[in-house]
Amino acid sequence: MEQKLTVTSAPHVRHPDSTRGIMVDVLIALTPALIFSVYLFGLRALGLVAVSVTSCVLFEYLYRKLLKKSNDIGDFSAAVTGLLLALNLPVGVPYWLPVIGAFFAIVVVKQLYGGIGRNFVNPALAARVFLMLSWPSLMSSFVHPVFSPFAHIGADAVSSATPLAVLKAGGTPDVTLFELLLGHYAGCIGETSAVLLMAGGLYLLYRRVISWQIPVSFLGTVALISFLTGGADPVNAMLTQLLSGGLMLGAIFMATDYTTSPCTGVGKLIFGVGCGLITVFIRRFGGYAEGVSFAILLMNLMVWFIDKYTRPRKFGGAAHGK
Amino acid sequence: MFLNIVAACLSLGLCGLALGALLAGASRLFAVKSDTRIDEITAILPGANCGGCGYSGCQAYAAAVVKKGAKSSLCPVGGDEAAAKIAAVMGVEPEQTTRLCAYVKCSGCDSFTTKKYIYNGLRDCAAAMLVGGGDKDCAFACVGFGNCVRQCKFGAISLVDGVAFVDKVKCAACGMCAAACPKHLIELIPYENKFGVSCSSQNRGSLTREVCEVGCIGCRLCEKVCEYGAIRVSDNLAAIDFSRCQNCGACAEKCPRGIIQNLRSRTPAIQKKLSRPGGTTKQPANIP
Amino acid sequence: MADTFRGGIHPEYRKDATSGLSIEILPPPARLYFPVLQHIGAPCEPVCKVGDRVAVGQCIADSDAPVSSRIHSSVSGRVVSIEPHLHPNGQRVLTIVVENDFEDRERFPLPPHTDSDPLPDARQTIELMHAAGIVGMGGAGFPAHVKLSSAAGKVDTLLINGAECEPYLTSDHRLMLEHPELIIGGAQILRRCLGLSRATICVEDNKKDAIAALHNLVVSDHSIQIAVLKTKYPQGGEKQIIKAVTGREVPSGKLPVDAGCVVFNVDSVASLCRAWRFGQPVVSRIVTVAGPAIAKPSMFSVRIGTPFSHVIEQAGGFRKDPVKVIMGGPMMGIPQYSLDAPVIKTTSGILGITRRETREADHPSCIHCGRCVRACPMHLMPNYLALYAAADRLDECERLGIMDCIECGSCSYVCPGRMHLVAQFKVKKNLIAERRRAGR
Amino acid sequence: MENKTLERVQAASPAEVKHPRKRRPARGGQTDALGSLRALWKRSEPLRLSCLLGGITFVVALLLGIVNAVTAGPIAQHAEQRKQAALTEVFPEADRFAVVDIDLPRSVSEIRSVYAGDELLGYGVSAAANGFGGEIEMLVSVDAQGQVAGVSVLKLSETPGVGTNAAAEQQLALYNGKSGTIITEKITHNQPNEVLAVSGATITSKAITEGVNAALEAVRLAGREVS
Amino acid sequence: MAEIFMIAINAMLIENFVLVKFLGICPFLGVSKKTGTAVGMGLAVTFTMTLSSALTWAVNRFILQPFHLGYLQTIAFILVIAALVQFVEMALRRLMPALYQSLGIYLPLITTNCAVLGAALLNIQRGYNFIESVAFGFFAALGFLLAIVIFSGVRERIELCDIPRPFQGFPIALISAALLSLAFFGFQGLKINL
Amino acid sequence: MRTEHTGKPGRKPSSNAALLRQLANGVIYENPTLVQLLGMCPTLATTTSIANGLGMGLAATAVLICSNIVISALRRLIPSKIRIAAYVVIIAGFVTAVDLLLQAFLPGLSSSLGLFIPLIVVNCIILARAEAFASKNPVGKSAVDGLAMGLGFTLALVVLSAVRELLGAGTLFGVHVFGEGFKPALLMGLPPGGFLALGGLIALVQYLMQRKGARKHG
Ligand SMILES: Cc1cc2nc3c(=O)[nH]c(=O)nc-3n(C[C@H](O)[C@H](O)[C@H](O)COP(=O)(O)O)c2cc1C
Ligand SMILES: Cc1cc2nc3c(=O)[nH]c(=O)nc-3n(C[C@H](O)[C@H](O)[C@H](O)COP(=O)(O)O)c2cc1C
Ligand SMILES: Cc1cc2nc3c(=O)[nH]c(=O)nc-3n(C[C@H](O)[C@H](O)[C@H](O)COP(=O)(O)O)c2cc1C
Ligand SMILES: Cc1cc2nc3c(=O)[nH]c(=O)nc-3n(C[C@H](O)[C@H](O)[C@H](O)CO)c2cc1C
Ligand code: SF4
Ligand code: SF4
Ligand code: SF4
Ligand code: SF4
Ligand code: FES
Repeated sequence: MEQKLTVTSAPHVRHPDSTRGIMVDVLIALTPALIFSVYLFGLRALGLVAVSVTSCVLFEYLYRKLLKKSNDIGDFSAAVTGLLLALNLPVGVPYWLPVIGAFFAIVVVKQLYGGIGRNFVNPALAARVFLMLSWPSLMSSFVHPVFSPFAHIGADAVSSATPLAVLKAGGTPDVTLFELLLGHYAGCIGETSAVLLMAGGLYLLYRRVISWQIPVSFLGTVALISFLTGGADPVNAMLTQLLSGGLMLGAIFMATDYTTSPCTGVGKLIFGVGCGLITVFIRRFGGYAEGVSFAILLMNLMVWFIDKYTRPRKFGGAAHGK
Repeated sequence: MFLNIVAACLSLGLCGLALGALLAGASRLFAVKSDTRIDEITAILPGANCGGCGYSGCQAYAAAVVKKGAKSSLCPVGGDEAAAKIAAVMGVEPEQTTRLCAYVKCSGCDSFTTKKYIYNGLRDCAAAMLVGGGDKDCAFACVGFGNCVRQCKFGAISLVDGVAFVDKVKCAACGMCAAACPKHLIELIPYENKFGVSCSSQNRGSLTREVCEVGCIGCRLCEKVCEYGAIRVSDNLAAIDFSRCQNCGACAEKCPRGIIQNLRSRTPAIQKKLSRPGGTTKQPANIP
Repeated sequence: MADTFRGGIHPEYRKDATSGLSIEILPPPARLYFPVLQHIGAPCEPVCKVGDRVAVGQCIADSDAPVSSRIHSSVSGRVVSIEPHLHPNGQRVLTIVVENDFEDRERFPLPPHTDSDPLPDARQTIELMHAAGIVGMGGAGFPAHVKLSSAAGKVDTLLINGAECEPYLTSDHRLMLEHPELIIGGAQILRRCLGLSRATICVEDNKKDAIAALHNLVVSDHSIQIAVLKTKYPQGGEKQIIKAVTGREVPSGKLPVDAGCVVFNVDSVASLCRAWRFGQPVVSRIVTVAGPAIAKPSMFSVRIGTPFSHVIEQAGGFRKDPVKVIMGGPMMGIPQYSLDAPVIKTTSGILGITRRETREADHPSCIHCGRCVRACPMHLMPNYLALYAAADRLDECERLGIMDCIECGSCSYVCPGRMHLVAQFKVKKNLIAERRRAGR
Repeated sequence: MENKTLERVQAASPAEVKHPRKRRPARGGQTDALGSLRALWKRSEPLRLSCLLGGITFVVALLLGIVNAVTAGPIAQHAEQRKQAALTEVFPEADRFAVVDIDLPRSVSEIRSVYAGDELLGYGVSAAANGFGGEIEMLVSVDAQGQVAGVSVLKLSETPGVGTNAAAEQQLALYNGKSGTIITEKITHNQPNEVLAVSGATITSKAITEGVNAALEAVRLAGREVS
Repeated sequence: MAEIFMIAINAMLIENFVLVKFLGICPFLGVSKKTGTAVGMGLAVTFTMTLSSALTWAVNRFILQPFHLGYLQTIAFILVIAALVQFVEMALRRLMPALYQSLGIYLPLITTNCAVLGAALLNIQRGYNFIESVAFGFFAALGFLLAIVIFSGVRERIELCDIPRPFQGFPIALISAALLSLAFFGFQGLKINL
Repeated sequence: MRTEHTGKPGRKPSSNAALLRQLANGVIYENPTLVQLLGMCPTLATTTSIANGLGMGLAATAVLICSNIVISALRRLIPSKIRIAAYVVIIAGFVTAVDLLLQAFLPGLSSSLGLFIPLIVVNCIILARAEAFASKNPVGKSAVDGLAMGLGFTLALVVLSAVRELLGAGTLFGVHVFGEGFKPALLMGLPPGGFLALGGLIALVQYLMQRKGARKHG
């Protein structure tokens, strides 16, 4: 025993799960959707993801370096943010767009508040909305799937309306439910394939990275309301709503972001239902065809109160004691 | 046009008249007496809400002065000036205060002490003390995780090489650091005083020598050399009686460990450290 | 269905290394160290002088304070010094050092009894515990006679805690397996003393053999009941075990007595039985020596006062460099920086842990995952507590129930951000307690 | 906090101290009525306060009245000019505008008839509708046959680069010649009264159409009135 | 009814006074550090804004309009509001000291709050009738309440965060407000066709 | 409200140095927008373009100077109980006058500033200066204070609007400064952009002040 012993307060052993492990799991869960998007939209999708992830990690590193703070880029949370940001962009956007988004997400939304775990809105989504409000035309020009990784997406790409935009305009999307499920339609890079996103979600559930409450209550609320207001063919209306737009990506990967969602079970249910209600509300009445981002951002703002008012009853405490 | 102007004047003037009457009436009807002295004193106080006065904040202290007759001189930040103003508001004689400043009674920098274990826990002095009393071999040493630093609202205290260090000039003598130190290493001493014993070790000299290059070994040389009887050694530790100390500096000169420091200069330990090439990245703020 | 409480965690138990080993009697070393503080409460005053000859079981330190516990020599020999020495808590504490003469002369303070003797009454039991220096062997070390006298007449449930939920530790397990009669004997004494018709021995369902051993002895005895609890940490916590067995919750800020319950550890109960039968005070205890750094994990019956270095040597020394040496379990045990500290009455284990298990992070940070909230057996929100604690917002901490924290470490264990949650709570609890004392 | 201090200081000083000049002894020759008024002034705070506030407001109102007298003309002229400019662009030969006094549909604020001499050329309708970023104000010119003759947007707070495209000249020109109730579609159905929405700015497009439709409605009402 | 509903949605969400229209920013930033005070401020604003909407509508309808004194709108309204606020303050202080303790301290701040005057002016600009004016005042104030309460939650949370020194205080509050405003943009272009 | 450094009684306002100091104070050290954080609404709402910001700033400056003068002149006449009401009336009078004049002679600016001209009435800066300065100081000093604070406000507005116009529209004073390829971030012209830009600007000011403070000590 040459070396000095280490001393810290109890407990002296820890669960194997670490922040880095959890983040890596999220990255793994998103991989199928990412690969599919390359098939759907070409290598440009991969390029945008690479730019986004690299700039997120770089901005995080530089910020912490500049402010002489401990550097934890090894925890991969910036990479998750970068990946999700890229998956939320249309494939036709220029390469500088994700760089600006990454700056906003990492520096303004996350690090100014002290870094991981301290931000109060979802960095990737805030950045997405930032980009959407700043460059609306870039952020709302979607291209038709090309079904080949090597297709060139340039200015001449066939532009196409997303199913939700068609719905919003009072039309009927010309994609079948099966195509919606598979993801054969125009949309953001990572949002189209509902089935692969759900597979990723199951993986996260299995790994206990996320819990069921938020996705189930979020999707359930959207499903229920669109069923009830679905008119002649409620099942079709419900499935169309569920499978199109950013709903799956949002409900499984973004509403579940730990930092910006409640940490109690009941709180998570409330959060999910709130997200669902606002999503439907905006999709139906709002100026935007899709409301998932705003719904999640708005509910992010409520997390403090949700956690406060769903605080568990203390062991041995009075009912609903504070 | 002319009529319009007349209408404007009349209608608005009448409105003003009516509202003035309303307000005047209301102010009479709803008159409430309140002691404005509290507001005045609050305005005098510096508003740092540091708690140095012993009340929960400036306003609470102001209320205490007015309602409970608390002393006018309790605010360490505002000092004499504030005390005089408060006394004026209260119509009493101002009390004299002596300016104090905080003083850390430990010089056991990382470079001068040995460690008994690797501490890898919460960066908090009290937490570090809970397991084995801190990682330095000297049981009396500054733990060096800066609980005091976090409490100081005036940015007067910083960690230099593992020991807290007070910038006398910035220190407002609020005493928050002293209250925060779980080792009770910080004391408020008269600002004008130049010498203090920068050690708290009550260990036997031999043990102190073993674990610290600079700690007080209780040799009593200072006690002997002091003409004013201002310095006493008990429990293996020298202590200065500031009411007697004349700032002659004889003790500081005599101390073989250099632990009685001229507070106007950097501590010798730190000076040594600073003089080493590339010794430290962070210098303590200078002292006039 | 095994009983349990809500919350809690399932750490890697790793009890197999020692749960199959029978208890070995460890030969005492040449010098033994008896700190005057081996319990919660006031330290004792030495009642011997340097140079005195002492015998096994002879009282060497005592105190008049209401909450304190006597200390007895565990070997015969000569007092060689009384001076501060390293205590397992990391401080230097006044310690009586006895040089062993290896004669093992005995001088027990109490008379032995046989089965035919009538069991002691309440007063006698309390005195017996006092004289034998019995403290809570479950880890806390609260003087048992004090607990018993405060419970007498106020409780309707007596629980004997054999949960032993901490990973690695198997001392209580082996005790139940090898000496069930001592536990049942002690339980009967306590039951009678408290005037109850029943005592319940509570064991986690991962100790099937111990349950069987106890069962075998109590088949026809309806006054002793065995409760099988779900294996989960901290099932052995007083409040959790009461909840699991009786469904009652000890009210916030109150003691088990307020829920009509009293809980004793199996080892404490066995010590009581030993004191009654043989007149023997607490001079040794069962210690699990385990952990990945230990060459030969062992179960020892160790004389109180034996330095850790001696115990570890007897267990084959270290297999690899330990990162940490812990007295007690890995969840609540006390870290050691030197092996000079001696075994005291509450030393249930000595563990050598390597980096693989400690899994500490350089920059802990909370990602608000909520796992700690799910884990907390007291249903607190450790993540929010930590936020407020870091900002020194003591009032908010108090409102969120920091004083109810039992410092079980479940939250820190599950935290993927590897936050030092419990350390933070301990510090703030001390500050709040100090503030409350000052306020009153 | 400062004002509180001030308040105290002022409240503490009695009125007499504050206005020592006013404390002239009542001269002989002054009537009793005046003396008692002064006494009242001194005694009654409400009176003092309300007179002061009333006085201040009176003076301010007076001054404003004068400013208004100066500015009213140019302001009215500007407003008129803007509307007329748009109208004269559509009806270059117009020389007379008259406000038609009818019950207007909700989104229409004014309708005026445009004459060249005695010939009714058409109408100018001020209409408004809610777009993406707030109210869009427009002036719709309608010829005597009830067809749109020109649409000009006066105030617009739509997203630049998106919504503003829907208010671009060539888009507005699409309304010319349409009548009845115009519909906005995203996909053309080749109807005569149809205007294709600007892609990405459907909401703005629809809002403008709504305004134009309201204007057409107002013209129908006005036409009924006139006839 | 539908009109009122649209006004409510419009005033609270689409044209949220603080986050979209930039009215009443000073109290929004000034008294939102704690949820308790934020609620107090929000209620005080709700009370005054509803009342002042009614009063100023009446002043406009019965004094300014008949005499063609539209240009005196601002001055007349602010006079009414200032007097109203001061009157309410004095009355509360005397009659309901408990309520005053919790609300009264915010009242003086309201005089210099653009939101109240803004609502009064917008009512006239948009030609709302009496009911609509009161509704607009009330719901716009509720929108203020909503925003300030949410914001207070955010600020309670960021108070526990580690903010770089130059950003401490107002800058981080403004940036948080930007994020709030970003989220509220989801309600832009809302159209409810009942 | 902050204590007034320049408002110490007994100092003669006539000397040039004092005047300069008072101006510097208003424009820099006690800048109403960036340091005292008053009058946030117009600051945020009207800074979408430099022209608007400048117009707003100058309009407010005019009102500030006039109202400071009048309130200072009347300071002994107005009893405290109707103080606020009286100040507000005086301020509102000037605001209305400015509003009418703008409408009459600068209709373009007037319509783009919209509601915010009448809202100068409740701009906290003006009432704050009335309370904190004009009501305690002689006319001359109050006028200078009005000018200083007004200029400070204008400066802040111009800087802020320059940032927002540049990023949000790619122009300065309506002139394109970047090439055709530049795609401005429209958000900077929207409310979130206003909050962001102001937050950033105040952070910059705080950073500079902290640096300065540190240098003074160091
Ligand atoms: C997680 C997620 C959230 C989204 N949220 C929104 C949203 O709030 N608003 C929006 O317009 N589009 C959102 N989108 C993008 C939409 O799914 C879709 O691409 C977009 O609405 C196209 O419609 P547009 O033409 O009206 O812009 C989101 C996408 C994802 C993956
Ligand atoms: C988190 C926690 C875990 C505990 N685990 C055990 C245990 O496994 N076995 C045990 O006997 N006591 C355990 N204790 C101690 C008990 O709470 C209780 O103090 C003890 O059973 C009382 O008996 P004693 O006084 O005889 O030790 C634990 C305490 C805490 C706070
Ligand atoms: C930042 C942003 C600003 C927008 N501004 C407008 C606008 O001013 N006017 C408008 O009609 N649509 C605007 N939209 C688009 C609407 O959200 C909606 O997608 C569109 O009106 C649907 O019509 P489309 O099918 O023609 O794309 C904007 C979208 C975004 C993301
Ligand atoms: C399940 C899960 C979901 C996450 N979702 C997001 C996300 O939507 N956006 C994002 O920026 N980061 C996300 N992260 C990464 C990380 O938690 C996030 O950057 C934190 O908000 C940083 O404080 C996610 C992490 C996990 C574990
Ligand atoms: S150094 Fe200590 S006494 Fe001095 S100001 Fe800081 S906290 Fe107060
Ligand atoms: S002086 Fe005290 S509080 Fe400060 S660092 Fe040292 S031990 Fe910690
Ligand atoms: S240590 Fe305290 S807070 Fe953490 S889980 Fe245990 S009881 Fe809960
Ligand atoms: S387990 Fe750790 S990371 Fe998760 S919420 Fe609790 S403290 Fe935060
Ligand atoms: S300027 Fe202060 S509230 Fe608007």
